[in-house]
Amino acid sequence: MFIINCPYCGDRDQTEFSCHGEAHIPRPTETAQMSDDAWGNYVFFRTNPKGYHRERWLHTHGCRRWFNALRHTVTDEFVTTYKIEDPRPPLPTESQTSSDGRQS
Amino acid sequence: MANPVIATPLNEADFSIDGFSVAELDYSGKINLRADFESKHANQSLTKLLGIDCQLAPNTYKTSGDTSVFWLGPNERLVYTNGDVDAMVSQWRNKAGCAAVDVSDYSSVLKLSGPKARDVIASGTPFDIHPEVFSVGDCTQTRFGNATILLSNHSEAPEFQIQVRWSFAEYVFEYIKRVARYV
Amino acid sequence: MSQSQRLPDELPVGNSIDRGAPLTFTFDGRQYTGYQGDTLASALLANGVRLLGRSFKYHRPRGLIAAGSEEPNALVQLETGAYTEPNTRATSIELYDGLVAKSQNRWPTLGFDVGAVNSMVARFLPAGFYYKTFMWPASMWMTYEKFIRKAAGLGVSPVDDDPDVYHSTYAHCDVLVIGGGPAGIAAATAAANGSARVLLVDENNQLGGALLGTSDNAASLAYRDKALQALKQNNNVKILSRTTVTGYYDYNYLTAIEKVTDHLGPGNGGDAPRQRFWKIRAKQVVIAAGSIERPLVFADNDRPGVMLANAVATYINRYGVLPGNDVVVFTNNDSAYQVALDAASVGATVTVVDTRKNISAEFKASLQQQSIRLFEGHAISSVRGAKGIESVRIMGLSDDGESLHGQAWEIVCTCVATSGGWTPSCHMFSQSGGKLKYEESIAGFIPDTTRAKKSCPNLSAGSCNGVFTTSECVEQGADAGLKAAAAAGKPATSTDVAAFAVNETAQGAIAPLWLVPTVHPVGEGNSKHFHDFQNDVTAADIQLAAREGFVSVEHLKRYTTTGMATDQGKTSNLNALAIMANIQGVSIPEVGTTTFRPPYTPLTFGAVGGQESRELFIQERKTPMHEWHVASGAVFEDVGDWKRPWYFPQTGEDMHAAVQRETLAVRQSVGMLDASTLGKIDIQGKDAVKLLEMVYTNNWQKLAVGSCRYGLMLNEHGMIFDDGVTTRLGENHYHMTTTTGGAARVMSWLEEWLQTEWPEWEVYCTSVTEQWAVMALNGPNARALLQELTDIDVSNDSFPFMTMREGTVAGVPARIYRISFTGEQSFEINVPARYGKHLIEALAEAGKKHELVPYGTEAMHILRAEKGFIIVGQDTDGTVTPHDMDMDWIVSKTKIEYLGNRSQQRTDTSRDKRPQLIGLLTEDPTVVLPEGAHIVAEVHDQPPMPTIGHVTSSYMSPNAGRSIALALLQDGINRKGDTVSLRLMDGTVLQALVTDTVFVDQEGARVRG
Amino acid sequence: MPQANPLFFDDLMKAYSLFSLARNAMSYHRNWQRAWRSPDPKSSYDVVIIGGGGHGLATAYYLATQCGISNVAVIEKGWLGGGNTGRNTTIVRSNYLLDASAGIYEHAVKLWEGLSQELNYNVMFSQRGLLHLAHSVHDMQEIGRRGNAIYLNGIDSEFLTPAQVKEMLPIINMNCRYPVMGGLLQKRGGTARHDAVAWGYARGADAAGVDIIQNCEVTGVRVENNTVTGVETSRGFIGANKVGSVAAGHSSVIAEMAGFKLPLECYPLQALVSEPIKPIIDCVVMSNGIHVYVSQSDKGELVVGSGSDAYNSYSQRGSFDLIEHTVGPLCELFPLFSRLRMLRQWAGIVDVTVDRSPILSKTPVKNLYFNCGWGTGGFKATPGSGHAFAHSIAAGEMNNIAAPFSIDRFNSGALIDEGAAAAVAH
Ligand SMILES: Cc1cc2nc3c(=O)[nH]c(=O)nc-3n(C[C@H](O)[C@H](O)[C@H](O)COP(=O)(O)OP(=O)(O)OC[C@H]3O[C@@H](n4cnc5c(N)ncnc54)[C@H](O)[C@@H]3O)c2cc1C
Ligand SMILES: NC(=O)c1ccc[n+]([C@@H]2O[C@H](COP(=O)([O-])OP(=O)(O)OC[C@H]3O[C@@H](n4cnc5c(N)ncnc54)[C@H](O)[C@@H]3O)[C@@H](O)[C@H]2O)c1
Ligand SMILES: Cc1cc2nc3c(=O)[nH]c(=O)nc-3n(C[C@H](O)[C@H](O)[C@H](O)COP(=O)(O)O)c2cc1C
Ligand SMILES: [Zn+2]
Repeated sequence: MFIINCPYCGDRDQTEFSCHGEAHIPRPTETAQMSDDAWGNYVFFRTNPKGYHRERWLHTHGCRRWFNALRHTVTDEFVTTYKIEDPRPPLPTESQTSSDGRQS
Repeated sequence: MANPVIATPLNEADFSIDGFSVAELDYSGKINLRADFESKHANQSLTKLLGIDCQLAPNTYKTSGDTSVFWLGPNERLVYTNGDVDAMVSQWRNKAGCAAVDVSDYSSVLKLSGPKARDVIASGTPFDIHPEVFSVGDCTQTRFGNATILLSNHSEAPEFQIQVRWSFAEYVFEYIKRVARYV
Repeated sequence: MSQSQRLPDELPVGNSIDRGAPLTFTFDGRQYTGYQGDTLASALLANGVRLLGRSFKYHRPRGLIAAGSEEPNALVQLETGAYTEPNTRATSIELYDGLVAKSQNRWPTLGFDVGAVNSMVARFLPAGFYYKTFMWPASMWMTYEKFIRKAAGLGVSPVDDDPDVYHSTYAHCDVLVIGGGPAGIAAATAAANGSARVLLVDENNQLGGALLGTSDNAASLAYRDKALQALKQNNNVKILSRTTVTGYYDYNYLTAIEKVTDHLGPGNGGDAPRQRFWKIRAKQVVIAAGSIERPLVFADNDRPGVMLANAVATYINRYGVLPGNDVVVFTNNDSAYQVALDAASVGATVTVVDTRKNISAEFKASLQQQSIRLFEGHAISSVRGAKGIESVRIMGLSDDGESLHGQAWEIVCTCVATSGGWTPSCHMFSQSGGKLKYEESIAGFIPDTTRAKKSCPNLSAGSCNGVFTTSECVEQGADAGLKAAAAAGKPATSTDVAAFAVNETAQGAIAPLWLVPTVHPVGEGNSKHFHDFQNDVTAADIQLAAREGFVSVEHLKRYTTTGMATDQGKTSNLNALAIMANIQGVSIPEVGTTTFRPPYTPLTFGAVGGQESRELFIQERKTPMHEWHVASGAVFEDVGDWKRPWYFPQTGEDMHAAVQRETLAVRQSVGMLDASTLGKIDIQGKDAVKLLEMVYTNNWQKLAVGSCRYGLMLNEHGMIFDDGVTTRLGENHYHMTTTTGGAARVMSWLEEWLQTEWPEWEVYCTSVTEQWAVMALNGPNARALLQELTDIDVSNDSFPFMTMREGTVAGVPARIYRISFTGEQSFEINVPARYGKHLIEALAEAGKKHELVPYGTEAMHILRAEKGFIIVGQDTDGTVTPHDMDMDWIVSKTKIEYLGNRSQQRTDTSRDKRPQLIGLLTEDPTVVLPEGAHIVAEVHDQPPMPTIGHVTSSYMSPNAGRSIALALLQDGINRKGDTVSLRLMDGTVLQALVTDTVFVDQEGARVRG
Repeated sequence: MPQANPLFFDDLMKAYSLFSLARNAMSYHRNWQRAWRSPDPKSSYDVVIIGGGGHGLATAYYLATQCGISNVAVIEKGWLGGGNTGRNTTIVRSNYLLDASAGIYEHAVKLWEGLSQELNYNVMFSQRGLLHLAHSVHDMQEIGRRGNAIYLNGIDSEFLTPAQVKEMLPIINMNCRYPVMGGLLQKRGGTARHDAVAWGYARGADAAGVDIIQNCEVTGVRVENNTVTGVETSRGFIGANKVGSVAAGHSSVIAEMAGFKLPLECYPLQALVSEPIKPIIDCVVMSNGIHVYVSQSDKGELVVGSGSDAYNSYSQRGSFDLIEHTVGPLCELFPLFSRLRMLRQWAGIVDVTVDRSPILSKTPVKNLYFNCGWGTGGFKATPGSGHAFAHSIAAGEMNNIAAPFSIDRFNSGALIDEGAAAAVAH
């Protein structure tokens, strides 16, 4: 059960939030020109990384703001959360990663 | 024609038990406000209208007279007022870049008091309401059981208010009654 | 019955019992007495009852092994009827007057158990035997399985609903201390010295931990009392006893279960809940969970009377019960020496058998003083006694521990107290994501603090961290308490923790002996070496697993089921790993451990649910008119969480009759439907229309203020996911409606796009679903009725179809939308919810002379189907496009971008002959097609039959005067006029004509009239 | 049925039977053979299968026994069966709505029906019946449609009235929050012993010549000229003419090694068991309305599951609120379980596609095939999936059972949307 830092409200219990998947997938603008493959790629294909993941969360039971998070999908630990308009934070360097890189 | 009767979701029900009581408050006007509160212009017009500075710290509320303003989000406030909601809403709505919606009927407001109030609330919400982190003048939206609520701290006595949407009011009230017996 | 094993009052033992408060209880139908403060286990033992149960597989007689929650054997069926509870550990049941317990897994009686034949054929039932047999003939498996299932299981489930109530709650603290032994008390005391909020939790009914079971502990208990007294006076501290921390999850979220009234006996808790479930968020955790003694694995070590050494001490010191008058202490470490002394001091004849040689002179002297015989370098080679131990045979043990030699001694005994060393309780640390390391000096795993998980800050202290003297435990506890408080940002200035004085012998230098040899090679002969008592797993099973290649520790566990019983291997896991390590010739850490998972001890389901049961399970959402519906006899339908009137039967009417009447009335006079549950969203801002353009398939630029328009929403897959009418209230102001079920989804959909994709747009969405109570008036008399109540001119000219007007209705402010889901003249009256009740009462009153009829969702469904209006989620299923719904008219040809647009052009989505919505008229107009019935390409006698479509909506339509249906049919739009066949599961074949989807008022005159 | 499959178990003592059990008992079980060897990897194989779960092992088994390709290695990073195969709630059924799904799941159930004998390993396939409950008009419409579709696909399917539901499940609370309005029963559905499935296939594959290599992680996929040539592993490079990835929760990781993305994401899916009790529930019960499913294992535990956590994770642990939202419904539907106790909870990593249907497909890389996306419900498909995948790999073309499940469907739009259409998982 995570504690998630809402950039507006601060640390809150996970059950106040919902996760909305991978972040930073802008909607293409000229969709008519796109191939089926390119469009399919936008709608369905995801990086699904085993490691750091940038993802979108919603403070559902709170301020109802969407924001982004950088989280490690093996340790489930959040590196940081940031507002939608904020630039992507860099990935932590090796030395900062959690000691628990356990295999699943 | 009979005079229209104002109903609240719980018909102003109340319940008391040793060390705790809960009651639904009377109907009051409520306005949801949207604006860029960081902008001086928007904030000034609102301050004039309400007599309260709407630039609130996150998750706090302010009261002046019978008007209160609650922080709901960076660009969202909730106003409790006994004034003319229709007039206020239309006045506000015409200001560029702002939105105002009458939400007076959207929810029920419960007042919880008594020494057991904290334990009652803790039974349903994962949010820490210890006075050290949630003091008088603080408010927050959070979860109570399955319901989203607006919780505010009104007195060290203690006294809290829970605002909950109409259709969840009975659920929350029954929930409170049940746990009041267990804590 | 006398309590034959209860020690006399004069002895300084029994610190937990109150001899002045005798209690009566029943086990297997016999009455016994015990004392307040006893556990069921101690009370039975006091009465000389040693046989408490039968084992899972072989039905071997079993007695107590332990005195705490690690007990694997003594599971009983507690209480009867609705209060019954299977698999309850006798060691964790506090005795109360009138307690009733029964042994389990035996038939007909505990003493004579037919299942014990399994023991005789045990040789044919090695680990995993069921994978190798019961395969022939194949058809017999289900019969074999019945018997296997019957034989398995342990206790029986209650068959009545649980009469008890439960409470669950959240808690927050700076420092959570798990375990109230010396380390935990010291940690809490230290942490609480500043301003930290401290929560101290222990599963026992009193704090003290291992101290409670030690002899001569008055001084330490006095010290404990003083410490607790101080803690209790501190407002920042909360102490929970009878509370077990069951789970340790991410970000220091821990769960615990408190037994609030269990110890009072069934029905005696008053208003209080039976158990309370705690969901704790701690900034820092101090784990002071103690350690668990391991049994030595020797031949037939499961005989009733063979116990853990510290359990023997606990029964003596804490409960004043002597488990046996003749005690053999069998150990490979120092800690059991004190047990020997304790037993001797209360009058037992004691023999110590130590696998080690060169016992210190000091120990020897203290044994001699009590006339305790000592066998150095010896081991138990076999035992006698079936339902209870009668004697043990001991022999010399070779230096490598692999074989026995020399003279065999037979020692008469009724109790064997065994100690194979101590296993630190690392469950919580492991659950938190921490890794363990093997510590040779104690022969056990301890927390590797360098490999803790960042998001779960914790410290281990005391014997769970591998230190076994009380003073070290206290020292570590105090240190951890200080550190935790500081890390939580509430540093404590000083500690006020002095060491406890206790009479103890720590484990000392242990000589690990994981498997005690016998004269036969282990696994041969008739004796069995158990490590997992409850699941009946023996050393031979591990050998077999190794032989067959199940060498990974996880395979070992699953193949033999070791560690999978209700005790989760608390006493057995390390022994099993070590035996496997020996077989493979690798070190214990190379074998590794299995995963520790919650809960630490089994967790009552009811408690997890807490108060959120019955009426509080899932909210019943009700509209402002709900009371009126109830008073009017409505039958309700669950739509999502909402309660909606389904139909309003009049006296003598069944559902069909009521619905037909309501449906007719709407088209003949006027009906009213509570439509308050529809989602409503207020949209404002200068870019509002941009949003509508993106989320709907049609055009919104030209919608006039005061006008309404229907829209369809697609997801990015191009599939319909919601629909509704949106009205332009002002220049930049819209009122959107959604389906009842889609309300939250649509709101979130709009917000997500706005906030993440188009944050620069100025659009504000506010849910107003509950702000408005909505009554839909439908039917030819609607206008006349409404006009009576409103100041708005509702004539067709001044208030045309698809527009909105504001005014009053029945004296209250209202917005009226002239939109229709029935194809009738229709007005949807929205009033602030506080007037909902008033409105419906006023309408009902005024409606009398207009033959107003309330109708429910079922009639509404028929009415809209008569007009071919779709219901998203019924006629669509997330795989249909607007074109599939024959709704090309609502898809803009001019708009370039809107959500889901591009998906329409994909090869499969744009192909022809997809399933498309059509009407179906059965050959026989009285036959109503079952919803879900399929249209087949060809009719055969027997399936398979390829299908080409299915019925989505189907009703008897009183207005069409016949049955009608909507269906999805491949290439349906081109097939109107064809006759198709539907094949039902009972063999019936029905013919139906493919038609247009509008069955009533094709021209659409009524709705505009 | 033959006593044992003579193809692999020439020696009667190696074959499992009552006879061999008795014979071995006489020698204190000293003579049992390893269930499978533990060979060192060869430098190359005709086919390398990545992933020693049920599906991977079944694929190897059928390649060796039916497709004439026994020069096969199964590469498993941990212990075989330790993925979702070893942590699922063991529900087997084939009552799926759509034709393509019915095709593959029913293919599997038919294989299940003879699997113990085929493998000479008792996988305890228990056709005790599987009951879907309907709690609303909408649920009734859903089972109405699905029940008919299944029936017309030639698969057994029965509707139950509320009275029949109650008769079958006397302990159920018909009047729960959303009262039970009916049920859909597949009598041939049920459960199987999860571990035995992995072990049985492993033993069978091994006997047919397949090398099962445990504790060997695939760390790279070697591709030359857009054609796969083998895999890098923690034990060195292993060459292969063809590679089949059957890595479930780790499929995206393997795909990334080969340079492409998959239309799926991984979530934790949790399950829990109660303490064992005597038989109390004799069929598998699934309720979408109340959100829980439960069956009782042969050992006596209630095996309980519900929905998956909604965030990407490879952690094999989920969040506790899911457990609350599983146990609450369990007690709502079966109030008598309230006093029973939860013994253990755990999680797996499920690979979920948008349409909730699996992927059996060629990939952008030649001779590299993927079998994944089984998400929350692939245990039941193990034999059918392995069988179809083996034949497809051998032929170099997806066979007609597998063909609809190609990755291309996410570009063309030809989804097999069980999720949207039937919303029933597991
Ligand atoms: C809690 C839970 C309940 C479920 N309940 C059901 C149910 O009731 N009914 C049902 O039908 N299905 C159910 N499922 C789904 C089902 O378990 C899976 O779909 C199925 O077991 C998948 O089998 P598999 O062989 O494809 O995958 P797995 O068994 O997961 O095997 C994949 C293997 O690949 C290995 N691997 C991964 N990466 C590498 C690498 N780089 N190198 C080498 N090896 C690698 C993994 O270690 C793993 O052993 C459930 C799943 C879970 C988690
Ligand atoms: N003689 C020896 O070799 C030896 C070996 C081990 C321990 N000991 C003695 O035992 C004592 C150890 O002190 P300590 O404080 O470390 O441990 P402890 O065993 O005294 O106390 C631990 C407490 O934690 C409780 N507990 C464990 N898990 C729990 C959970 N999940 N939830 C709630 N409560 C839980 C236990 O019921 C117990 O009361 C010392 O006195 C030490 O000398 C002696
Ligand atoms: C069908 C099924 C039944 C299980 N029964 C038990 C059981 O009786 N006792 C037990 O301790 N674990 C049981 N487990 C859980 C396993 O111990 C284990 O938690 C699971 O396989 C996941 O592995 P992990 O916890 O090692 O990660 C069962 C698992 C499954 C899939
Ligand atoms: Zn927030």
